[in-house]
Amino acid sequence: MAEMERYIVTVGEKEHDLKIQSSGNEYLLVNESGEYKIIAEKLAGGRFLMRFGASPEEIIVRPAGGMLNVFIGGRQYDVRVEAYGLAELRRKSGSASGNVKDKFIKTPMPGLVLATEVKPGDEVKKDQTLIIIEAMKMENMIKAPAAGIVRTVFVTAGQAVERYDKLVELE
Amino acid sequence: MAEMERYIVTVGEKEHDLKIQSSGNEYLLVNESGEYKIIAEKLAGGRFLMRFGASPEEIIVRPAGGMLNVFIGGRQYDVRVEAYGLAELRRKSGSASGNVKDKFIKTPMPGLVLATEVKPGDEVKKDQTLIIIEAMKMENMIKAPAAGIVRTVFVTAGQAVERYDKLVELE
Amino acid sequence: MNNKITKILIANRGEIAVRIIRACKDAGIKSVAIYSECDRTALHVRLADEAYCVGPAPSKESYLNQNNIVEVIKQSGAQAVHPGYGFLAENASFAKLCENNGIIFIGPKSETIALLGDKLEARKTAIKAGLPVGPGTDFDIKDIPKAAEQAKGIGFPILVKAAAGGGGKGMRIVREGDNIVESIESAIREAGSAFGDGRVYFEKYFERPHHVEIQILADTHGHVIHLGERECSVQRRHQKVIEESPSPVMTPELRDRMGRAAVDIAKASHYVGAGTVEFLVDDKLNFYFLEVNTRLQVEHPVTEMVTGIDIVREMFRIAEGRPLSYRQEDVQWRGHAIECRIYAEDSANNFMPSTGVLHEYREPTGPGVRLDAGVVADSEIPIYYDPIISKLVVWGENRRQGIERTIRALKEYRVSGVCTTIEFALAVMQNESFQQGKYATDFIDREFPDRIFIGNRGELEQKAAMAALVYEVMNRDKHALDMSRDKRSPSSNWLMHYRREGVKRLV
Amino acid sequence: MNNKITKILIANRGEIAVRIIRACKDAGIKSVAIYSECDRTALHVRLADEAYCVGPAPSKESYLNQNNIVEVIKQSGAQAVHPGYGFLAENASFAKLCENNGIIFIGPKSETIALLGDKLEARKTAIKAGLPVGPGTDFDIKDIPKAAEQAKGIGFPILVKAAAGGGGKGMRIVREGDNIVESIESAIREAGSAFGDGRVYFEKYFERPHHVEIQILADTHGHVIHLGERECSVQRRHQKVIEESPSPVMTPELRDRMGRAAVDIAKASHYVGAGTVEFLVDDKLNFYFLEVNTRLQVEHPVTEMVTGIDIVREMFRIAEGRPLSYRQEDVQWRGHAIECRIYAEDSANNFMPSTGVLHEYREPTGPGVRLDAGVVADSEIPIYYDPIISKLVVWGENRRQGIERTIRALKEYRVSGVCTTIEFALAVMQNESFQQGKYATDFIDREFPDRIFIGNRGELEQKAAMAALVYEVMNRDKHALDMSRDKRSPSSNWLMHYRREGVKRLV
Repeated sequence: MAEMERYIVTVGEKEHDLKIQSSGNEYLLVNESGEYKIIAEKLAGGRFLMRFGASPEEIIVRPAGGMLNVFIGGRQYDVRVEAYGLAELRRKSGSASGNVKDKFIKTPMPGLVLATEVKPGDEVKKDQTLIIIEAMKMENMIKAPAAGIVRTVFVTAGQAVERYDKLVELE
Repeated sequence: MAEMERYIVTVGEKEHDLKIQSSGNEYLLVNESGEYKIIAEKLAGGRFLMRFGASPEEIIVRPAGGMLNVFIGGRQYDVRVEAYGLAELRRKSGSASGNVKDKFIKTPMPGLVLATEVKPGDEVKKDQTLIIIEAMKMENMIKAPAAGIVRTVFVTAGQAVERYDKLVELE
Repeated sequence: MNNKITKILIANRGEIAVRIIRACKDAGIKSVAIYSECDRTALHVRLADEAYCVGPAPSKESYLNQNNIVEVIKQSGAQAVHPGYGFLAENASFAKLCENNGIIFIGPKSETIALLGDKLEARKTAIKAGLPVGPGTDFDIKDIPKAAEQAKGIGFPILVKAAAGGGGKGMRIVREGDNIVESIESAIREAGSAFGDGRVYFEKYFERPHHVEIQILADTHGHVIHLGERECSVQRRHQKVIEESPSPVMTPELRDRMGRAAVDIAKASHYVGAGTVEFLVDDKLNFYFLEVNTRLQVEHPVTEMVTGIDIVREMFRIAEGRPLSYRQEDVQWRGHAIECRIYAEDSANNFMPSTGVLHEYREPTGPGVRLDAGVVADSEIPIYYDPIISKLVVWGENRRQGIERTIRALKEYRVSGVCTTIEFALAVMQNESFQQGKYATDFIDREFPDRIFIGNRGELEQKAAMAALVYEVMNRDKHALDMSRDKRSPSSNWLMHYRREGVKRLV
Repeated sequence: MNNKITKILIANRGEIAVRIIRACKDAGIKSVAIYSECDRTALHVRLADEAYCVGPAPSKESYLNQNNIVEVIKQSGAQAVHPGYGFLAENASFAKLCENNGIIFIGPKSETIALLGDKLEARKTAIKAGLPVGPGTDFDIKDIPKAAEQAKGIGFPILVKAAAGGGGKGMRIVREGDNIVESIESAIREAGSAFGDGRVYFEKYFERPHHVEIQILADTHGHVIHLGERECSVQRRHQKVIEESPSPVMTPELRDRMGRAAVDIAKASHYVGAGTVEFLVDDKLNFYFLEVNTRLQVEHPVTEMVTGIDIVREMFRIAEGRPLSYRQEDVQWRGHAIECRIYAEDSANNFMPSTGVLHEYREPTGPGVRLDAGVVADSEIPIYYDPIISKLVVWGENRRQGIERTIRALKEYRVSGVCTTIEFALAVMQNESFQQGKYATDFIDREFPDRIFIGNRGELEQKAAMAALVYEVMNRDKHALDMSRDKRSPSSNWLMHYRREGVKRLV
C-alpha cells in the first residue's frame, strides 16, 4: 500500500482537494467529508468500470490538451489534475493558468477563416468580434474576452485553421 | 501493379477459383464469369469497407483457427484461402482436409464434460453419442460423425474443456 | 397494503436485468444489480445504481444462491426483488424466503407459484376454472425404468418435461424407438442444472400445434386484465426463438375467448402480478391450456410494442399494492411486433453454444427497431449461462412491414468474435411459409429439414470469398512491407506461416 | 402516372441519408448513396447498395453539385432522387433539372417549391387560402444600408431571415442598438454558404411564441391529409433542438383547425409529397402562418412514433403516382414522442462545433427508444457539414413517461472524442418549466440565462473528479512499472511529463 498523496482536481470552476492511496486496482480517496473506496476495472477503448463503494459507473477518460476529458452518465467534464504542491506553487506565484492563455485568442474548432475584423494596433472592446470562422456551415464570431489592443493577427481570410491555432494576440 | 495470382477460396462446400492482382488498395479479381474491381478501405477493429464496383459492403474479417471468419450482411462465413498450386497438390495427394481432422473428435465449444459415453475399444455407430458437454446450461451430445472404433478418450467427466480440445480419437 | 418502493434488487443478469434496470430508472427507483465473479464488468452491472457480488460463476453458487441474495437485498436496503425470468423467477421457496424476510417479491405469492409450478395442480386448477385442457398423463418421474414403461402406454411421441421448467430447458421429445431412459436422465440433469429442481414428467406431444400465449396482469385488488396474445410457434430445441403479436391465426373473437380463459385461471389461482397463460391451438382454432408462467416472459416486448404498455413498470405498480393503470377496455392493439432472439450459438452447426469475446458488436437502429441486449462490444460471453445476447424487437404498421423492417435490421448487425443466430433469424424471415403466416411448432423441422439456415445467400457468398482473398493479399502485402522495414519480425503472428518465396499459405 | 420505382438515389449524407436508405431497404428498393471525398467511409455509404463520389469535401463541389449528381443518377440507373433535408431539398432549379432529365424528384413539383420557397409568394398564397398570417414587412434585401434604415421602420426586434432558408441557417435577430449591417452581411454569407442563395428579408420577431408545425401528405390525385403537429419551441441559435408531439399547448379542436389550415394551403399550392406547414402560436392559442417547408423535416420521426405512419415510405408511394394509404380519419395518435437532436457541439462553450473522431460511441437502446444516427464508433465528424450526429426519438404512453425514458436514454450514451449536446438535452429534460410543458421559443434564454447547461450534476461532478484522479494514479503506476521493466521508454507519451521523483505533473 502506497502512501497518501494530495492533489487538487479542478472540474470547471470547482477545485476538489483530494488525497489518494492505491493498492492494485483499489483506490482509497479522502476529502473533507469522508473516505471513498474506488475499484477500477479497465474495459476496452479508454473505458473504465469504476465502483464508488457499491455504485458502479462506466466512465470514459481521454487525455486532451493537458486536461482529462471525463465522460460519465451522459455528461462530459474537462478535468485538471495537479499535485497539491505544484498547485500551491502556481497559486502563490500568481500565474493563474487562465492569464497566459488569454493573451492569445485561439480557435476553439477547426474551420475556415471568413473574415478578420481587426488589424494590429486596433483598440478593441470586450466582446467585440475579432475573427469570423466558418465551421459546419455556421459562422462563429470569435470575440475579445476583454478590452485591449491588437498586437498580432495570425490568420487571413480564406485560411483553414486547426483547433487551438492562434488567431490574435491582444495586449 | 503485381502479377495475377491464382487461389482456391472455399466457402462452406463451394470452391471459388479466383485470380487476383493488387495495386494500392485496389484489387482486380477474375473468375470464369468476369472481372471484379474491389477497393478496400480499412476501418477500425477488423472492419473493412470494400467496394465491389459501385457496391459497398461493410465487412468484418477475423482469422480463426487457420480459416478466415467473414461477417457480411448479417451473415457469417468460414472461408479458407489457398494458393492454387497448393490446393492442387493437396487434392492430388488425396489428403482431403476433412479426413485428418475427422479422426479426432473435438469440442466445438468450451464447456464442462458431463459424461463420457464410450471407452477405448468400443465400436460406435454413426451418430452415437460419445461425450456430453454442458455449456450455457444446455447439454450438447457430441456424436460420432461415422462408424468406427474408439482409440483414445482424452477427457473425463467433470473436466473443463476449451474450444477445439480433442475429446475422442476414432479409427 | 400500499408500499412505495424506492429501491429494487434485480436477481438476474443479461438482457432481462438491463430491461428491469431501465424500468427502474424510468420510474425513479434505485436499481441494485447482483453479479457472479465472471460477470464483474457485465452490462447490467455497468448500468445499475449499485452492484454486489453474490458468488462464483456457476449459477448454483451465485444467481441461484438464495441466502446470498437475501443477504445482499438487506445490505442494500432494497424493499423489493425482481427475479426476471429463469434462475429464481418461478422458485416458490425463494418467494417464500422473501416473504419471511419482509422483502417484496415482484411476482405472485409463493403459494400461487407453488400451485401453478406444479403441473398437476395447475391442470386441476384450469379444469376447475372451466378451461379446455389437452390430453396427457402427468406423473412425477421417480423410477426411471418404470417410468419408461409407463410412458409407452401413453403412445409416442411423448414429451419429457421439467415440472419446474420453462424456456425449453429440461425438455425432450421421445419418439418410437428412441432411447427413452437416456432422454429422461438427460432431461433430469438439465432441469437440475437450470432450475435446481430435477423433477420431470410426461405429456402427450402434439406434432404441429400453434403455441399461443396470453399475457395477463393482475393486481392485489382482484382486477385481472389480458394484453392479448403472442404467437411463439417458431421453436428449436423446444425453445422459442421468434415470437410475434398478433398471431397470424388469431381472430378478435378467439382473442377474446382465450383472453377470458387466461383471466379465469388467474382469478382461480388468486394470481398477482404479470403472468403468461400458455395454450396450444390447433388448425381448427381449438385451444388447450398448457401451463402458466408465473413471471415476466422473455418475449414480453412484443406485447409492449403493440399495446404501448410497459409491463415491467406495471409490475412495480402492482407490487406497491396499487390498482392496475388499465381496465380491459383501455387495452388497444396497434400494428404488429416481431421479436428475434439473438443467441451466441452457431446456427450452421446445430446451434452449438459459441462463447468468447464480442470483438465487434454493433446493433441495428432506426424506425420501428427496439433493442433489448445484455451485451456491448467487448462483452465476454461466459459459458455458464443462457446464451441469449440480444432481443431484436421490431414494430410495423402491419405484419408485412414488421417482417420487412426485421430483415433490414438483422442485416445491420455487425458482429465478430462469436457465432450468433442472426443468419438463422434471417432465414426464417425470408421463408415463404413464415411470410404467409402459415406455420406451427413443426416449422423448423418442416421448412429446414437439413438444418441449413442460410437464407438467400446468393451473391453474398461470392462477396465473402472475394473479401477473404482481398484480406489475405492485403495482409501478405502489409507483412512483406513490415518485413522489409524491420528485420525483427513478430514471432507469434499467423502471417508467419507464409512462405518467403511467394504468397502461399499452408492451411 | 404510375411509375414503379426500383432504385432511388439519396442526394444527402448523415443521419437522413441513413434514414432514407433504411426505407428503401424496407420497400425492396435499391438505394444509391453519393458521397464527397471526405465521406468515403461514412455510414450512409456503408449501408447503401451502391455509392458514387460526387466531388471534394466542400458542399458546393459535391452535395450541392447538381450536374454531378444528375450524372450519377443516370449512371446508376436510379429512376428517382430523394433529397432529404438541407442541401438541394428545397432547390427548385434542382427539381426542375430532374424533371427535365426524366428523373422523379421525390418532393413537390419545381413550381411548387419555387412558389413556397419565395416567402412573399408563400404569404400571398396563404392569405388567398384563408390562413391567418402574422404581422411583417417582407422585402428582398439588395441595398444593405438602405435596408437597415427601412428595417428600423418595422420596429425592433427584427428577424433577418434567408429567403431560401430553413433549419435556422442564415437567420439573425436584430434588437434595438445591434449592428444591423453586420447581421445582414453575416446572414447573407451564411445563407449563401448553406443554400447557394444569399437572399435575405425581414420579419417582425415575436418574442415568445410557440413554434408549432403541421405535417402534411399530399398525393398526385388531389388527396391531402395532415398527421398532426410537432412542437418545436426549444431552439438555440434559431435552430430547433428538441421537438415533441403532441404539443403541450395543443387541444383536439385546435389541432383540427390548424390541420385544416395546413391542408388548405397545400391544396392552394397544388402540393404533392410530404411537407410541413409552420405556424406561430401565441398564449391565447391564436395561430399565424409562417412558412411551408417543402421537404422531409429533421423532426419527422416524432410524428412517425405517434401515428405509426412511415412518412418516407409514403413519400415513395406518392412519387410512384399511387394514392395515399390513409384517409384523414385513418390517422390516429397514440402516446407521446420526443426528439433530441444530438450535435457535435460543445454546449459548455456556446455550442462551438466540435470535430474529430468519435473514438467511443455507444447509443442507448431499450423500450421506447428509436435512434436515427449518421455515425458509428470511429466515424469522423468533418468540418464541412451540419454537425448533427444522432437523433434520439423516444416514445412514451404519455408525456411524463416520454421525458422519463428520454432522460434514461440520454444517460446511456457513451461518447468520447468529440463534444456533444447530450448534456444540454439532459438539462432541458430536467428543467421544471419543460417538464410542466410551459415553454415557448424564449425557453433557452429564459431558463438558461447564463448558457450553462449542466442539468443536475451534483454527485456526478465529484465522481468525475475522483475518476480523473484514479486514472492519473493508475497511469502513473503503470508508467512506473513500464519504466522499471524497460529502460527504453516511449518518447511521445504524455506520461513522460511526469517528473522522476514523484507523481507531479506540470499542466
